[in-house]
Amino acid sequence: MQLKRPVSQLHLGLMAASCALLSSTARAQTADANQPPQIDQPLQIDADLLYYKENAGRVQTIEPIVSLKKDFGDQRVLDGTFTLDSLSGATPNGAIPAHQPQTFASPSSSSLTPKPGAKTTLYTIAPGDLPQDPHFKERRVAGDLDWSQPLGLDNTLSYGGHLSTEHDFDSVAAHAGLSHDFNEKNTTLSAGVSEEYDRIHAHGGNPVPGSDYALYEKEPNQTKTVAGGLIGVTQVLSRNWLTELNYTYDRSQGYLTDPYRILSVVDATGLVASYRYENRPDTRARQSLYWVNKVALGSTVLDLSYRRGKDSWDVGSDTVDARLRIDLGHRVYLEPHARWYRQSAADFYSLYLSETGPAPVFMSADPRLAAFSATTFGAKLGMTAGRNGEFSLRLEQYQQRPTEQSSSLTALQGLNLNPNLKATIVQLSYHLEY
Amino acid sequence: MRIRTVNCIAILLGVLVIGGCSTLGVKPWQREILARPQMALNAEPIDAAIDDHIYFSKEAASGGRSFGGGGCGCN
Amino acid sequence: MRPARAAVDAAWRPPHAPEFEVLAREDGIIAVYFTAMASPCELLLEATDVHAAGQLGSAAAQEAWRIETKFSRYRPESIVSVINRSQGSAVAVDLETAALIDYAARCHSLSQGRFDITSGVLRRCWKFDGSDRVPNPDAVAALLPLIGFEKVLWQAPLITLPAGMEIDFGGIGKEYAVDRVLALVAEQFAGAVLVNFGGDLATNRAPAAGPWQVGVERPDTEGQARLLLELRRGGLATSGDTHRFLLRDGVRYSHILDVRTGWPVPAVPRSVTVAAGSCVEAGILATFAMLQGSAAESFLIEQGVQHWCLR
Amino acid sequence: MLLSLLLLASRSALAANGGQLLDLAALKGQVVYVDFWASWCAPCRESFPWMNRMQDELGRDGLVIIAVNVDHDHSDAEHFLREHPARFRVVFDPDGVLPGQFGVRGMPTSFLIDRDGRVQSRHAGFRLTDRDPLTQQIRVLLHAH
Repeated sequence: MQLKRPVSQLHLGLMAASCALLSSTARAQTADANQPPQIDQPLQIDADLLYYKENAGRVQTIEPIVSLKKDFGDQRVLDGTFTLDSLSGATPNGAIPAHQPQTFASPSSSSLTPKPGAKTTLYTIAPGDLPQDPHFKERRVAGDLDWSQPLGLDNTLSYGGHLSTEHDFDSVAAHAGLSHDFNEKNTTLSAGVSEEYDRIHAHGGNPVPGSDYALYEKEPNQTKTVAGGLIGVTQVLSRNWLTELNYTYDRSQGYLTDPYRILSVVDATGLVASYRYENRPDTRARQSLYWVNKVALGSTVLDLSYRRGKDSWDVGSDTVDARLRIDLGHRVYLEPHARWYRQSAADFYSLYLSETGPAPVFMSADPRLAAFSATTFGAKLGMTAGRNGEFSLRLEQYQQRPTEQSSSLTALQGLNLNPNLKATIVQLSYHLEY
Repeated sequence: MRIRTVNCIAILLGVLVIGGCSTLGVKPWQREILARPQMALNAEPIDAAIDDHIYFSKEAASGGRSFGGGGCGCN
Repeated sequence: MRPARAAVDAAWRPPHAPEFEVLAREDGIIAVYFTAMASPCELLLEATDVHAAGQLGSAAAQEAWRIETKFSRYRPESIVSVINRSQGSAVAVDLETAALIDYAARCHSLSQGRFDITSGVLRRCWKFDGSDRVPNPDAVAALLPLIGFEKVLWQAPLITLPAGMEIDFGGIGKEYAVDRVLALVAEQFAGAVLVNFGGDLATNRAPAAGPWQVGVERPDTEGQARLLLELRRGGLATSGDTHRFLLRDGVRYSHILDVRTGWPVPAVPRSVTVAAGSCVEAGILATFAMLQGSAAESFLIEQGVQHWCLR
Repeated sequence: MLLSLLLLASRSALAANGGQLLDLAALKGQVVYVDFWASWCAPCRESFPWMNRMQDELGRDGLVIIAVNVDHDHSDAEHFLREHPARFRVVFDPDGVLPGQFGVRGMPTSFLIDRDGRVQSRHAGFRLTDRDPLTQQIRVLLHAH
């Protein structure tokens, strides 16, 4: 009755099918059956390293950033960021180049001329060079914590805080915002307020604004506050086009002067006669209108924004920023980035002060307040790493071109008073989702 | 000048809101492209924060995207 | 011949149908009895620790009941019921269900369409209760459009059944449960294990004292004369119509139906028992043999499997 | 009242669409939970385990869960279902016929229909804290007869 014969094709097929059933379900069992599927509430970890380097031995920064984002379900999200920022290099002190050597004291010096028992660090600038403090060193530690949650069906509440500390500067800030969705979530109205409180305690003390550099007059610690507000509309325009328009207003009050900036005071021929500490108004109101578009063109996403800024110091600015995220296959993307910026000068900005004219109340030679245009070009290359990771590298080049770089005064001929600034930005990022 | 700017903003916002209510937008079930992470307005928050920080320390204008940059001496 | 130290009675019935019972037998085997899938179930363990055996038995029963709950067509919450109520829409199934459907699809094609998990709708006409109520041929013919796995759209994880059609895992489910339970217990227990669900059984190996002795009920004598088989490893399954047939004008109508006609396959054996690598494999071979009718024996010989065919 | 009208509207529209997508009339006598979902919707992910549990626990009492997928691209839905298996019926409506008729205003939205075919409630969104109240509503409807 029992016969041993070669196994038939059919039997082989049935054997294979049975084996497939029993082995596949052995795996399925562990993954599926009894335990209820876990709700995924991923933890997102971002680790970034920023390297920023300016040309001509100026500032360079190495900045590690770690960010954690935890989704507690139901769109309740906690987001924390920790930043460590180490700056070093030379930073312009505001004085203009001259055909003679110029000598300055580092801000931490207790006087301009060496005195017994007092620490004085001097630096001398060669003729034709931009005066820069070569001993500039700073370390900043900053932390941000943000919480976001729905409030009812159509509202989102978010609030958060920011703390940052440096040797000469402490800042604490808080913000809160509410957004409301309507029109089937095609339109979102947002509003928010923020408040920032800063304490400035410059190395060697805060100079008395506008005072003669030679007198080396210092004041105790100073403070400033910034209060701001935002309203915005986000609108879905089509299946692949999202737009947002934000209006922000903020008002700074208090010590807005840069404690490390001075101005050259020149005579009628352009020879440097003395230096003065800068002095800025103690209020500044800024407003900006920001318009951003996200447009999907197939798998490519365009991010195009324009910002118009204006402030009570008469600085007007325009910014156009464009990014194109291009998927190169399933795992790699390339994101070219271009940015164009221009600003007009603050009404109290000047490259230098003239001995002959009436002395202004407010004055600054801070290149940040000059008229200039700037461009950024770069790209980011990202690729998935493992199942839930992404690795990316961003390389960018920033260049600032001041409008006013020379003077007609005879002693200043042939000098570039406010040279171009070039900076390289390298950012390495790793993103992981649990 | 400032008043004119503010007026312009108010008109623009108004147009968007009113326009939004009537015709613009998509049905709730047509949001698959908008739901892609790359389409989020803050798709790359850390890149944005880094940019804000760099430009805050080099330019007079800042912020706009959300609240103005700040919180650093940035000289 | 050795004494039947590790005897298994495939026709075993619990004396008073206990839900769950652990018994240390004199032959060094601990037996766990429970009921699942409308069958008496037993788990035999070559073990001495009654407590540990009880825990294994409990895990085995849980697994059997899980599979029953998940795949029984009689339970409205089962995935099979969800699929059968889907009225033409797609149902997304989990990996385990997908594996079973894959298996059924494979068997359907290997049997050239004779094995078909959509044939269950024929039960609406055919009630195999031993009576002589043979259905009206028109009623049977009316059901034929609802049969045919080729009409099912199966694209894992989505199954789409045309409205009115049904599937069931009869002829697969119990055998699958036997192999699953054996795998589950053998994972946690080093000794010999035998799982027996109402006559469909599987073992990982023979006890030290010798192979399992399996008694198979002979259909015509019902529990009187038994076939005594030895089993060392693998599965054993029986397909038969002991209690499920119709008798009219001296013609015996078997419950093995031909999906192409809707009528019983003529001249099927009373029972086919097959030994194979697993209970699932043994079960499908026995079912395929029954579908062959008069050619059952030659079919089994051709497959080269150990079998016992009773007519 | 308003909701009942919506359901009637959806039925007539369904008839016009061949009634192939969802035949609620055939489900009379059962409590039906119709859930509109999409693969890209985050709360939808959280609703699937709960709907599986409801089908497992309350299916025998007469609960039928029908998840209407509105993904334009069918493969997106399949990908989602591989990650989040469903043990309940899934209807595919890539053209958005059903959500249009039901008046769905956000993802996900669910409708609870009693044994007489009347829409008893609509629920927008899905949060973990919604699970217990929804379960309770379903139980009440199941035992209403």
